[in-house]
Amino acid sequence: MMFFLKLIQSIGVGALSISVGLLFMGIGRKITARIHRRYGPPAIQNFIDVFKLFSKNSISHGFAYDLGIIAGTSALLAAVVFLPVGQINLFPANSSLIMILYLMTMAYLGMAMGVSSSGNPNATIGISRALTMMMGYKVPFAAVIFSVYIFARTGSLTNIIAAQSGGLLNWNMIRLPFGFIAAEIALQGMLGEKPFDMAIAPAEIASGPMVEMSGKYLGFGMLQHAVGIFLETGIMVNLFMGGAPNVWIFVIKQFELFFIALLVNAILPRFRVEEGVSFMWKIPLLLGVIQALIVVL
Amino acid sequence: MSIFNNAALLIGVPLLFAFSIPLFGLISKQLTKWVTLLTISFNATFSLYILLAHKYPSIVVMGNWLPPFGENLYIGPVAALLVSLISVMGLLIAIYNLWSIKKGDVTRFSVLFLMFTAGASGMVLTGDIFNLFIFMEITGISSFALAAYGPEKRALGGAFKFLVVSSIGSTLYLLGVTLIYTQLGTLNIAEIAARINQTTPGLLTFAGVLIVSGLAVEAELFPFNGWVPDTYTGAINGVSAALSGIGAVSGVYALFRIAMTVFGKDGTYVSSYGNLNFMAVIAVLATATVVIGELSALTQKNVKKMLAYSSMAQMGLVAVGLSIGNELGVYGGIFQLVNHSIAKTMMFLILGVLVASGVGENIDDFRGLWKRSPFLSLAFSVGAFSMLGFPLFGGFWSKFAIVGASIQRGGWYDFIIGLVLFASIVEAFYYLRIVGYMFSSDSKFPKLKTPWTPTIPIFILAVSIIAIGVFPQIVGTFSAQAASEFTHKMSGYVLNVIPTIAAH
Amino acid sequence: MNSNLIWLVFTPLIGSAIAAILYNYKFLDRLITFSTFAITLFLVFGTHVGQTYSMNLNFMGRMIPLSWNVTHLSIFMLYISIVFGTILTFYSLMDRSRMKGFLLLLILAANNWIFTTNDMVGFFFAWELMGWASIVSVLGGRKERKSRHAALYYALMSIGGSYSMFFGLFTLWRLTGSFSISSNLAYLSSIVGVHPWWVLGIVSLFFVTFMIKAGIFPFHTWVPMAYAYAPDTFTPFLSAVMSKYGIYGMLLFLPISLMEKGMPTVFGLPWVNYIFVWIGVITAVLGTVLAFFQDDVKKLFAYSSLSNLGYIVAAISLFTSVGVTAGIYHAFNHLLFKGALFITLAAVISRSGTSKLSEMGGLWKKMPVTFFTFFIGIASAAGIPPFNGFGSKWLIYQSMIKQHLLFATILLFLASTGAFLYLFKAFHSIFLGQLSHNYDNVKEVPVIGQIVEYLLMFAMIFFGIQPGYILRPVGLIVKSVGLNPLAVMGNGYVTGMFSNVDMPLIGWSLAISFVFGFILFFISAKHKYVSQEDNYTAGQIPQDWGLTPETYQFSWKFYEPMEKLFAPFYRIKIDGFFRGLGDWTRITGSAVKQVFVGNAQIYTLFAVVGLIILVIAGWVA
Amino acid sequence: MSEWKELADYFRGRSMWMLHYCTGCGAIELPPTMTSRWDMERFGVVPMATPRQADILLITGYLSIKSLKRVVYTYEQMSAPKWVLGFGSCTINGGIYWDSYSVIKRLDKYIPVDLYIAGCMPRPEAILDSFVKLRELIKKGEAKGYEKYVKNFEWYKANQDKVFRRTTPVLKKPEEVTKSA
Repeated sequence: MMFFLKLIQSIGVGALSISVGLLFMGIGRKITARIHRRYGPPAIQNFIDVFKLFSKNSISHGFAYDLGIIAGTSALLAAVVFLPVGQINLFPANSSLIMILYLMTMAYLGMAMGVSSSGNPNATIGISRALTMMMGYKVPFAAVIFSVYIFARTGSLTNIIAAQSGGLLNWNMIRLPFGFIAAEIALQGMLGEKPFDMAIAPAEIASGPMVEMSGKYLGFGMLQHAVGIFLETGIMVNLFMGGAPNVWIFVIKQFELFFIALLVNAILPRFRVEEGVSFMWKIPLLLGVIQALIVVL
Repeated sequence: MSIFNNAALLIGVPLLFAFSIPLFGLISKQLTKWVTLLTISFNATFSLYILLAHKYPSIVVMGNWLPPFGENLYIGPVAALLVSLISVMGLLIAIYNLWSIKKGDVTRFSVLFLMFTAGASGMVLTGDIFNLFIFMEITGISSFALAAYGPEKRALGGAFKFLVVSSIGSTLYLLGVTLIYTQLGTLNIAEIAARINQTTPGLLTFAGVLIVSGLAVEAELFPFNGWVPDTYTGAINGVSAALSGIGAVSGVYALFRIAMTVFGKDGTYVSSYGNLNFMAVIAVLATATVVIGELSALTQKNVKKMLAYSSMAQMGLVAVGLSIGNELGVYGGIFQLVNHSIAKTMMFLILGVLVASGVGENIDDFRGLWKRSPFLSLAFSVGAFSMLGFPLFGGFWSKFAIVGASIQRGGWYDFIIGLVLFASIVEAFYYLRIVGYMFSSDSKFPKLKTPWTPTIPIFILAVSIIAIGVFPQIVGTFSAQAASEFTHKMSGYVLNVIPTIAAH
Repeated sequence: MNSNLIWLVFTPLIGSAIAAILYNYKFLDRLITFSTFAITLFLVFGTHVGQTYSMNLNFMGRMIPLSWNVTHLSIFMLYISIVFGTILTFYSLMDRSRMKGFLLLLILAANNWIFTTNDMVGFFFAWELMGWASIVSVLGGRKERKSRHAALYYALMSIGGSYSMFFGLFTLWRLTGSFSISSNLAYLSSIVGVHPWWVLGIVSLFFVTFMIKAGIFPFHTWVPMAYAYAPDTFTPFLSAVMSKYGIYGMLLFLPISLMEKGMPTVFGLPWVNYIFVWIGVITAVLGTVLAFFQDDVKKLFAYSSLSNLGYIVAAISLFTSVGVTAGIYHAFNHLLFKGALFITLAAVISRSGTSKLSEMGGLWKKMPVTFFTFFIGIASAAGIPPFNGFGSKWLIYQSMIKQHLLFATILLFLASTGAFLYLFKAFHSIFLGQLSHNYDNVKEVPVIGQIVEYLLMFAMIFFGIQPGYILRPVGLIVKSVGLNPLAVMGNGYVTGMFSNVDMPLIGWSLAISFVFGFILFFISAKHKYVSQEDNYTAGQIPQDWGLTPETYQFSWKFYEPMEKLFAPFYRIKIDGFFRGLGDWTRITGSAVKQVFVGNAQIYTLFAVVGLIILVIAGWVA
Repeated sequence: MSEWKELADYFRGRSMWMLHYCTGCGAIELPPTMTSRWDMERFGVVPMATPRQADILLITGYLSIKSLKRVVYTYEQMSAPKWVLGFGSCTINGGIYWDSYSVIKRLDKYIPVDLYIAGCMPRPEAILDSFVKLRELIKKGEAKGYEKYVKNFEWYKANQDKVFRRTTPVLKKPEEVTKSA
């Protein structure tokens, strides 16, 4: 009985993450359009796109391709249930942050396996760029995570949220300002927004990993991106903004972070890969390390 | 003191047959090789009987004159072990010679070989420093002649260098002996040992320096070992085997008999009644020998020359072990002597078979030998591994003991053994390179046909290396007794020869 | 039945002798090797903790006691090494590489001896035996010249290491008069407060040996060569089992650090431990950075092994209860996944005939079972839950953060992220992408190989989801070295310092979300399978411009941006130091050789000069 | 089932992803269509990078025989449902290239065109209008060009082959040329 309850709740969280993610993407397009002084598509445009993609025929390059693409979405959905979302915290004893991060890696591995098995070099170049970039943003992010670990004396998101209770001034965002800025920059890379979107450069490598994706495969890719946005901004909210008393406020906080990323995305050009990585290893890492030193000493 | 006069046969029989071999040669030249074989097999059997039936310590008295008045042979644990080693090696090389010596003056070769063995046995057995000189000359002269044997011109050159350096050594030794005789009026080792402190210290030091230098030629210690590479390389392989397996054994024995028994002091590491500590001198010379020998062998492309240098370095290691002077060190040194004798003899014999079958002496000729002759390459690797002191092979235990003894003694021996071990890494490089060549490459040449006669000694030697490696007590028991004899001057040697003598 | 300890050593020796005799009959040789491993496994079932045995070795007329003592650690190591060896030798039954069974059995004998012995003579004997057997095993790889060089290089390092241990053990013997490991360790612990530098010196003599065998930072240079050019079926053993001997040795000596009261501390660690943590971290990062750019797949995974051993060393050097638990746990995990990876590599190399990443590609359609084993292997190696590599990595981070070693932790995280990169590079270049026409006839490995691969897959998932089966014995080990073991609740939990992880829950969560993924996949519009040539090529028809699968495969310079970033790193060459040492020795050798000029007069001069020097020495003295 | 289809068609009409094949001068009309003046994204029309992802193939001008080959390959790589928009008079009757030997005259002889946009050049308004028109056609189920292509594949193939044959080299091999000379 407990199992089914948790199962249904998990499905709910999954559905929520997908819807919020798609909605964010749609609103993002709208906002970007407004910055460009365009009208922009409706906010629910991405729901339409996903439905269309799932109704469209598609081609596949074999079972590894299918499996990889499915794994990309499913592993993220599996990770999202461990994330405390407002008052919904399904597995409070198991919300280890590093575990969630490594579980997300499964999604990247699945996605990378799927698109690479298509045999298109553009896809592999995209993956290679994405992984290189991952090496860039993971390191400053790790520095921040570990400072938070030491600061809060816990590695579980549940407890990190609990440690920030009691008002705005207790948020890690205020207490660990350098760490927050470093994590924000890392988040930009994690979301794959400009200036760190070299993995899906449409003009150079024909949208990179997505080059061979058609129909439902592209649909899965979009779902993965949606859940990814939800998960990554959700982690940030829990880490730095003290979680949220309920889902709505949680989503609003997530949107605040996403909004900053959008603004940066709308006005900046793209880095080259090694520039991106070395930028990540200079400024955010420096900030993260300063933060770590402050925490340790 | 027990008297065991029959032991004189160990010298007498080979000498007798050596002089009568020309008679056999009149009948058939090939017969002489069999006579040699039979004579040495008598020696081997008899010496093994002495060793295994524990007929020692005992002395052989010439003409019922008890020492110190008469000449005597002394059969202690060291002598029993080493004479067995010499005879067995001689036997195995004689078996090999049945196959290898076909052309040339076979009769003369047989005479020389028997004399060589007899001389070496005599050096080990004698209890008299002048007789030691005589046996040294017998060994030396026969070995120059042996080294010059063979069709190749380089043999003559090598033998000549040996002759020159060795003559200097003998002269120096004889001078030293004379000095001691003028002081003490006796030539008996036991008596000299007991009364050594009655001499003038300065003169004694000089005599000691002369004797050590003279014997270092035979023991292949630097800088008295210039002859080694050329002579070993020049001689035919059977002779090289005999030189390293027999000649070097007797040389090292003589050196340490004088240094430890004559000049040694019971219960100390000091070996001098003059000013110079001969053990320390020998240790320095030995370390230099090891390092120079291994480094010189490193870049050799000629395997025989490499073995010659390695032989020199191994003798240095033996000397390092013996010069440590504690019981474990002497144990290790003697054990190492046995191991080196077995392994180096085997490797020279293998080289002989290979050269005779058309494989060259160069390291490149060893490529893919594993495919051509599995037996010979396995045996060669066994020898190499024993040299390097890998476990399951004999060399492990002796190296283990030597290193242990050095560190047990401590002090500057830590430094010496550090140098020696560094040299061992160099040694590992060149031996393992050969092993790598043998095992990793394929050869386009056809399989070798190994004749069975030389296979017998090689097989026996290879098996004995592994047997010693697995059951070290085969040699260990005897080397322990030998170590005890060497390290206890009075109770181990002097009192066994002359029970009545008073310790001074 | 205490004598089965001695049979643990003798059974493989006897098996080895038989196998050596039957060496020419390759299958029989392998069969005997496998059955000896299986028999030894049965013998291990009969051993239990606390078992002792002793016999006397007649050495220099004196008796040296050889003693055996089974501890929790030794029985754990015995189990994991022999079980893995059994699987590997079963796999090698169908293998055609030039692995020599009798040498593997010699290593097994040494393996059992090392793990159970309580005297340093036996330890040293076994260590040397293992050393030379593995050196000879490395000979006979596919590339003969290179494997010869690799074996020589490995041999020199290994022998150097042995001599260092030689020194150490005899120094201990001089101090205590005993060869017993346990009493010597007790002695060291007792004097560490008084003479810390002495203890440090002696222990570092041993540690040099262990570091060389495990391939830790300054002594790592032999690892890539030996791993890459050893026979393909021997490399799994080399990487999975033999690198752990060094870890085992370190674990023996590390408890001394508990007593180092006199030592200054850094972050609550004795500074020696602190240095070792950094050595581990440097090894981890170095292995990762060097692994990015390898084109030889075995070399790539050799560097990966290096990196993982760095993790283990960093963790056990902390010598806290989490650290030691994490280190041993990671040693097990590394054994399992790296063994699996190298076995699949052996399969791939034997089928494709090349170990160059740039020559492979697209093999997943041809070798699906191998492909999945490799996939799970790299998922484990990257530390993805619920596969087996996650728990230990996670614990290692926690143990490091617990000591506030932030930079070290960040660098370890960098190494872990980097691991994901090079693992994917290997994965892509071997299995994904375009299949070259050279490999059109490649088949899956034979049934024996597939059985082994299924077994390894199962093990990697099982021990990932049920870590309790490993953590419990590891807890006993931790307790036996005098630390508090981690609490183990149930088989599925990993209990850390900062949070817990419920592995089966992750498994369930993944399984259910995959079910949803598949449902969505199958109810949505249909898909059709197309050939690998049917790719987006910007409108060009591939056949028209002479495109071949090889030219359309992206595997050369996979991480070029990284290469630019790490270019300054490559100027530092540790390898160069050892090579320089070797060259220097060689030059000295050539020079020294000139002493023997081959001229009788000069030799006479030598003798005379020697005499004069001795006379002067006597005079002066 | 048909409700599902209708729903799907509704969404397809509102999310049309476009691959533009820019050959002639018409490509210059696309940037204003995409950017703030006319903003085609409000109709759910987005430019895509590869034929795998796209629903609409927009041919903006004349097609030489060589480029026709690429267009056909690209069209075949797109997955159904897919639509073709012919842009400008070049795709209808060759336009100013009406007598060129190397340019095709009518696109719908080679691939099925769902909608032509007449004019030389058609302005961005015309393009937007065609999107709205196509959306209606899709909703009504009348834009079935991709089905027509499958049904009449032999006819299309024959037409394509007829012009492709003209791209085979006419010159002889160099050694034959020198021999005749």
